Amino acid sequence: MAQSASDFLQGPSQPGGGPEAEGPGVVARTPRQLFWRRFKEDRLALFGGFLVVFMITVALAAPVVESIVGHPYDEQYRDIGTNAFGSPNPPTGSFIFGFDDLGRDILVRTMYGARVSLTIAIVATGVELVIGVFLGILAGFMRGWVDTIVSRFIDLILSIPFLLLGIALSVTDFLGGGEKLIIFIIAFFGWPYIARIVRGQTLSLREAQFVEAAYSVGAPTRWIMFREILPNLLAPILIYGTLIIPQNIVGEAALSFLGVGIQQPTAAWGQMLAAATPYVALGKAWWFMLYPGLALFITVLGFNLLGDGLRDALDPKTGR
Amino acid sequence: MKSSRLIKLFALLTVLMLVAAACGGGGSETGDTGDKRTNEDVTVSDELNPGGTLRIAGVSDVDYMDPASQYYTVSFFLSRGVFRTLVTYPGNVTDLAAQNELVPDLAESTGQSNEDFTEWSYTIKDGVTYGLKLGGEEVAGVTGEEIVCDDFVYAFERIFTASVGAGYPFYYDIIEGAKEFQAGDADSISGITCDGDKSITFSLSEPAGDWDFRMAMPAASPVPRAAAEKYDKKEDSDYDRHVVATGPYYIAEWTPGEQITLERNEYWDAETDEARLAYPDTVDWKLGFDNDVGVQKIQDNEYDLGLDVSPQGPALEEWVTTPELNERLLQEPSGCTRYLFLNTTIEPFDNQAVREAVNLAIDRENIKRVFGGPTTGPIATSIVPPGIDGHLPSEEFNPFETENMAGDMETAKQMFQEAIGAETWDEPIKLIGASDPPHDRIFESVRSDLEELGFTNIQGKTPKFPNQYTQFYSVPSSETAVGSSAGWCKDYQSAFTFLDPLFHGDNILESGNQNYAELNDPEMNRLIDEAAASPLGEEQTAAWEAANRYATETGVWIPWSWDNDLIAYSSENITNVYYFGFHSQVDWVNIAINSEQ
Amino acid sequence: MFQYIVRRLIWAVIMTLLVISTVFVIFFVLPGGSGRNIEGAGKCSSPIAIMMAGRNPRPALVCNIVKRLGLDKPVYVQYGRYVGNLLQGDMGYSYHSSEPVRDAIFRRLPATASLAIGASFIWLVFGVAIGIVSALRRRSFMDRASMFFALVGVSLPTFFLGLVLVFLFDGRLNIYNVASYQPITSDPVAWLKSMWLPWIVLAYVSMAVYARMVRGNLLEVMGEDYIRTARAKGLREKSVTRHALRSALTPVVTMYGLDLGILLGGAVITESIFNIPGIGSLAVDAISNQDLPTILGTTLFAGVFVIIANLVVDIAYASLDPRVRYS
Amino acid sequence: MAQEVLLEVKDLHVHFPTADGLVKAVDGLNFKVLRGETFGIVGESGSGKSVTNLTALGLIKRETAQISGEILFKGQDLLKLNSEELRKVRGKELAMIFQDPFACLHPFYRVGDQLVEAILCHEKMPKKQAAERATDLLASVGIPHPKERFRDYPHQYSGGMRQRAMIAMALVHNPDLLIADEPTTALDVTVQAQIIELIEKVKTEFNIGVILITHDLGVIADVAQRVLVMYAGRGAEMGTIDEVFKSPLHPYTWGLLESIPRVDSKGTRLVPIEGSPPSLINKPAGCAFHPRCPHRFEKCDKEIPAMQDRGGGHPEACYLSIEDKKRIWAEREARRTKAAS
Repeated sequence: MAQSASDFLQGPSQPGGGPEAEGPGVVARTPRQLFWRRFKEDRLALFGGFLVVFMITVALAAPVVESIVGHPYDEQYRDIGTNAFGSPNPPTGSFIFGFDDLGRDILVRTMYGARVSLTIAIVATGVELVIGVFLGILAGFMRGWVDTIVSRFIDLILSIPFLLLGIALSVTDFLGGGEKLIIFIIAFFGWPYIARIVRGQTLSLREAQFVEAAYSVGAPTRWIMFREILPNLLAPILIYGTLIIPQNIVGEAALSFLGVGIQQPTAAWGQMLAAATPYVALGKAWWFMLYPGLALFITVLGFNLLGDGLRDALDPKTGR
Repeated sequence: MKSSRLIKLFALLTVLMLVAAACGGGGSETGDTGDKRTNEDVTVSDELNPGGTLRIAGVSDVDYMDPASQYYTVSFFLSRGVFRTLVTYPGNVTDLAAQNELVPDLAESTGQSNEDFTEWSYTIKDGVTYGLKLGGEEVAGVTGEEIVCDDFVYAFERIFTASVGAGYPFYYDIIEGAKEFQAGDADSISGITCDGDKSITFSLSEPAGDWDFRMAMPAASPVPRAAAEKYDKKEDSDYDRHVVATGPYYIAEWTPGEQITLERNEYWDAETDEARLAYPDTVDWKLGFDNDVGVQKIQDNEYDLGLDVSPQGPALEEWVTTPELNERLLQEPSGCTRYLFLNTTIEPFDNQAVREAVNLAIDRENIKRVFGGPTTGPIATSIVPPGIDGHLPSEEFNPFETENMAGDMETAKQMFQEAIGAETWDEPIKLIGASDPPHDRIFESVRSDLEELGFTNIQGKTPKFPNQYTQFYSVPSSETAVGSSAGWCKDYQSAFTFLDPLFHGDNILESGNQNYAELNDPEMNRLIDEAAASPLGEEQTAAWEAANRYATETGVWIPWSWDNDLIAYSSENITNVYYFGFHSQVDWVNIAINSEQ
Repeated sequence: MFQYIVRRLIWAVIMTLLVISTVFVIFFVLPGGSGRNIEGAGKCSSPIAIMMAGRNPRPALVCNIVKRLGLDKPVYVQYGRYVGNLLQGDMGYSYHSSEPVRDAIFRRLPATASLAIGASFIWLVFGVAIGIVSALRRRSFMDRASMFFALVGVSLPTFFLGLVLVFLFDGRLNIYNVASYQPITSDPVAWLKSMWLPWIVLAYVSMAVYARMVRGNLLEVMGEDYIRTARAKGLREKSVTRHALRSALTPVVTMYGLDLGILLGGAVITESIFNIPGIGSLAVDAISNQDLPTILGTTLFAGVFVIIANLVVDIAYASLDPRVRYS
Repeated sequence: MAQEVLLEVKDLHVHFPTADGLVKAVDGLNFKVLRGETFGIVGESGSGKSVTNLTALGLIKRETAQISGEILFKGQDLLKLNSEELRKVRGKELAMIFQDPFACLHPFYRVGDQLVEAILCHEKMPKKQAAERATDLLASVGIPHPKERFRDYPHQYSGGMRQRAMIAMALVHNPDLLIADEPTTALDVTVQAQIIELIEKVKTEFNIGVILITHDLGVIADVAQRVLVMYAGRGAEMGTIDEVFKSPLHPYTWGLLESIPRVDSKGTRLVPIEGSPPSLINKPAGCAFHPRCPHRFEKCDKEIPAMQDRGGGHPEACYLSIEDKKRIWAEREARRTKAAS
């Protein structure tokens, strides 16, 4: 954990001026160097980064492993996959993660599940960031009726129960259903969080001197918004971007768990967990539930650690 | 926080979970169903002590309380104890064949018919009266009054009144004058005549050897004009909420979708009813259960009987492989066939060779296994299920035989490619299944077989059960090419109830159609009409067998299961539990509650 | 103060209307919405009516239902009729069980309420306690262990945690039964025995969030000048902590109010795993049965709870933090 | 003037171990404060002036900081006291007020209640009586309508008002020594004067000692009797106002004096001190100021110059001979006034 002088004082750091001199000689450092120095020290954040990279490689390596192991993700191994009652068989031989309830290889399906989760989460987060940042800056900067409308719209969406309306939407074939609809649902209910944060930041940035300076120079509002304010929002955008991704991953998994997310035969973690549910209460087929669940947990933990690390490195105000 | 310590801690957590999990037993390999419990293991008695409450766990509610509108096994189940009919199925009879020998109920004896079965007459017993209406109030001029011939006249008039929306009028439109009455050209049905209050005669426009069976259906139960007329006058009759009981129980309380409570009907005289012993005082029927939760409640003896709740998937495996539970699982052929169907009006399924190829390609053994394995009943090889005359056992007739019915993809592919003159079929075809387990897995199994066969553009949809019927299968305009979650159960023991509605060309309707394959084959229609008209006995059976053979060879169906009914009950709480063919359930009116419950 | 509340109430009404419109759009406007007729399947062929016609929907019966429910009328008429009835407290009848929606929801409210209140109590008490202890004893083992516990909590999706615990407690150890929910009125002991696990599952994730937030707030507050002044005054460490808690825990009140409000609308996933007949599972069934009035009823119910929660939280915050007067 | 010695700091060292190394915030400090005297401590930020006083008050966590030397307060070494004994002294005999009035009062409690709490901290008395006492105190520090203002919250007070409330809170138990850490920095000029005047009034009225910490030489010149100039955790020069301001003997003091605008020396050019404050971890060897000192010579970077009177009349820590000191200061003053004309 990055130490700061204030750790020792029972009060705020030395009044009148910045914290006591940093390290060997007061050498000016660019924010990026400062960020990297703090981030490098934060082992938990590095561990998070490692988990995320591991999951991305898992997603990319899915077809490779599929060919090595020789089990296509939707191939039903009917003779060895399920027992006489149709229950999935435990791991044996080259099926190291065991079978699902249709005799398919869980290792390969879990890896393909990573693809679905990561693509949907990252694309949905991207869409959320674009809408959220744009409306956030608009509301924060223009204030007046624009701000009221956007804020009230944000309150509206935040008061609608995400899962209920998500399921209702996914039963229609709006946008042709499938992945596009799932991304729309997650993004539609997600952008208000980022919009609210960006609006808050823009409200405070708006008062900053450099904005007034740009104004006095006669820069058009569009320029101020996107050339002056936006660059200063990179830190919060990066932080909350990384923190929203895990929420979206869980969101997609929740929709699949309730049977309305990604449809078969594409593999998705939530869908696999839902299929494993009947066996769980009877203490059977632990592998069917454990591996997709662990994969989901590892991915979400990775992004959370990464997000926390970024937040501490980028704005160290909050002591760890 | 040293991350190395974190990783150790994290690894420990996973190992802990694996150890706790791994020590459990895996799935059993054999799935043998050696010592299953059937009616032979049941000894019935009619001197058990009455009293107590029968607690039933169910999923779906009745479709209607009005006996005329009902057309659902769950509703027939209820009617057995609430509405009596002229003739009915015997009580306390465990032999399935013997259960088909109808006994008199409200009538003195079973139907007396002329030799060509076009006239049937009955005399109504004395001392059979109406009880309380739904909710427990008395109906002036009805409750306590004797059942008379006019009540049956009105009952059949109702069946042909639009506002009532009868469930199966096609069984009774052969009564003379019925069609005219339905069309409004006559103000009564000429074919039904009363001779005084107690004797009634039906004259039919065509012979019907199985008329008594049709009289044993709930729609044929008497309905007093005084109780129902004012409701039937409405645009959409709601007599449904005010039905008057004639059986040993009346409907004390009904919260749709949640709860039905039946109480003893004092106006019912046990002497006049040889089919129903009615041991319990009340029946507490809880609806809306999730299937697995219901099964768990029965396993824990919190509930006594599972109506449309039965062990499936992993729970079935547990019940069958655990001796104490296996003893409480009644298994009998249900007279139902589950099948895939191919719509003959949609290319390429209009081509007989393509249909035959699909019959060979589908892995019925895997569908059966995913459905729950051999316990759920044998793999079907033809249309008519066992227990119904016209049935052809697999050893005798199996036109699309493959090694343990797991499909023969090579020959199927060859036939398919010859038939369509191409490597694959790239046009889109609609495959409609259902989402509730195990139907979702059946859907996936069928989809992968069809893809392997050569269909490259399958558009799949899995609506929630039973929407696949109402929104797709029975709506021709939905252009459902292949249906993977279809099933049909006999109404009564004759093959007519199978082949006529499902294979006869005349029965293809614009909506509410049951002939999903929309097969309109003149030879098929001729065979069905001929069998229907043939007299009961050897001749009729041979005719139905021929029709069954022909229907199977058309390949429009890929039957994959002759279902066993799996009735889970609490042997600790109830006895005298035997399988009752007519309802594909147990005969609840003759169940007794153990005293120490 | 009164003027502020009136403004908030007016806004609540507008929000309710907007929520209704969203559901109507999904049902009647979007392609594939089940309020609309199936393309090319004739006049009265809306899936809702077909479904209600039971096992063999004859055209006459289906059209009859379409007329009775007014499904053939233009959308805005149906919208007007629904809102009109709503004003008199009538939420319409369920298409699936033709029972008043209001009764169905209130019958299931105790289950959702017991789940929501029980779980929120646990995560509030434990979350805040862990947050405080780990903030006061920073860098101690307790701090690192609880923060790891919190990190895992934030990253564990409820349904995976639920499945693992059900597997261990019900599947293997048989000390919990997933099918054992009993309302508190009928059998409090069985109720408790059926609720402790769903409480833990639902509470664990939020407990982690609260612990991290309280810890962060407390650390930040401990660094404030007025805490140093309190020490300089010669206050005992106990009362100095009390000072810090007073300002660190205020945001927790608002967060708790909002979370509880959202939860009272039904915890869809936990209710489905533990078979608790709450509003959440009622809503999910309603959606798969395309039961429009019940969907509207449950969504509105959830939305109203959130709006009420917002209002209560704002008022509570104003009374807790003197700087925030009713602007 | 044989006044009583209130506070005596002997060879005080306060070091903080950090990931980057040992921060030697206070590195051998010695000074005395007498009753009835305003003792000024001056220095750039990061010179250790606040840490010294916070250590005295026990506001530095002893477990993590390395503290050595003695801080005698009325003969008693505060460093030897355990935290409970120290707590009894804090706020009662030794009080402190801080720089940023906006953040010094608890936002959620009424000002009056915070005062009452300070009273009840060391004296047992019924709440009503404490409330009256608090109201009188508010009046004594010049807050109008004290009864109403008693019930107000801090955000309803202006900056100056709040600083007055802080002073009232410090005087609750008529402490013997009041430490004022940059009391006026956050206030605008007009209010500054009032606060300084109030501190003076309080000092004479209660006959207490005052330590005034600031980087504003102007304030020191007006109010303080004696002053200590600090640099990089050590004393550079100490003496009466006249000695230090009229005949400064340390190059750092010269630089300080030259970098502040003087009302009386109109038109003089300001000469900033080159370079920036040294790192407290790897301090320059010998005299810490030598890298920035234009007059350094080979001796300066060897040993740390002790703080002693080298003939200039008051103690300072610079190896230059007394003659050189006087000569160089005279030249710099001449050059400065000539450049301005």
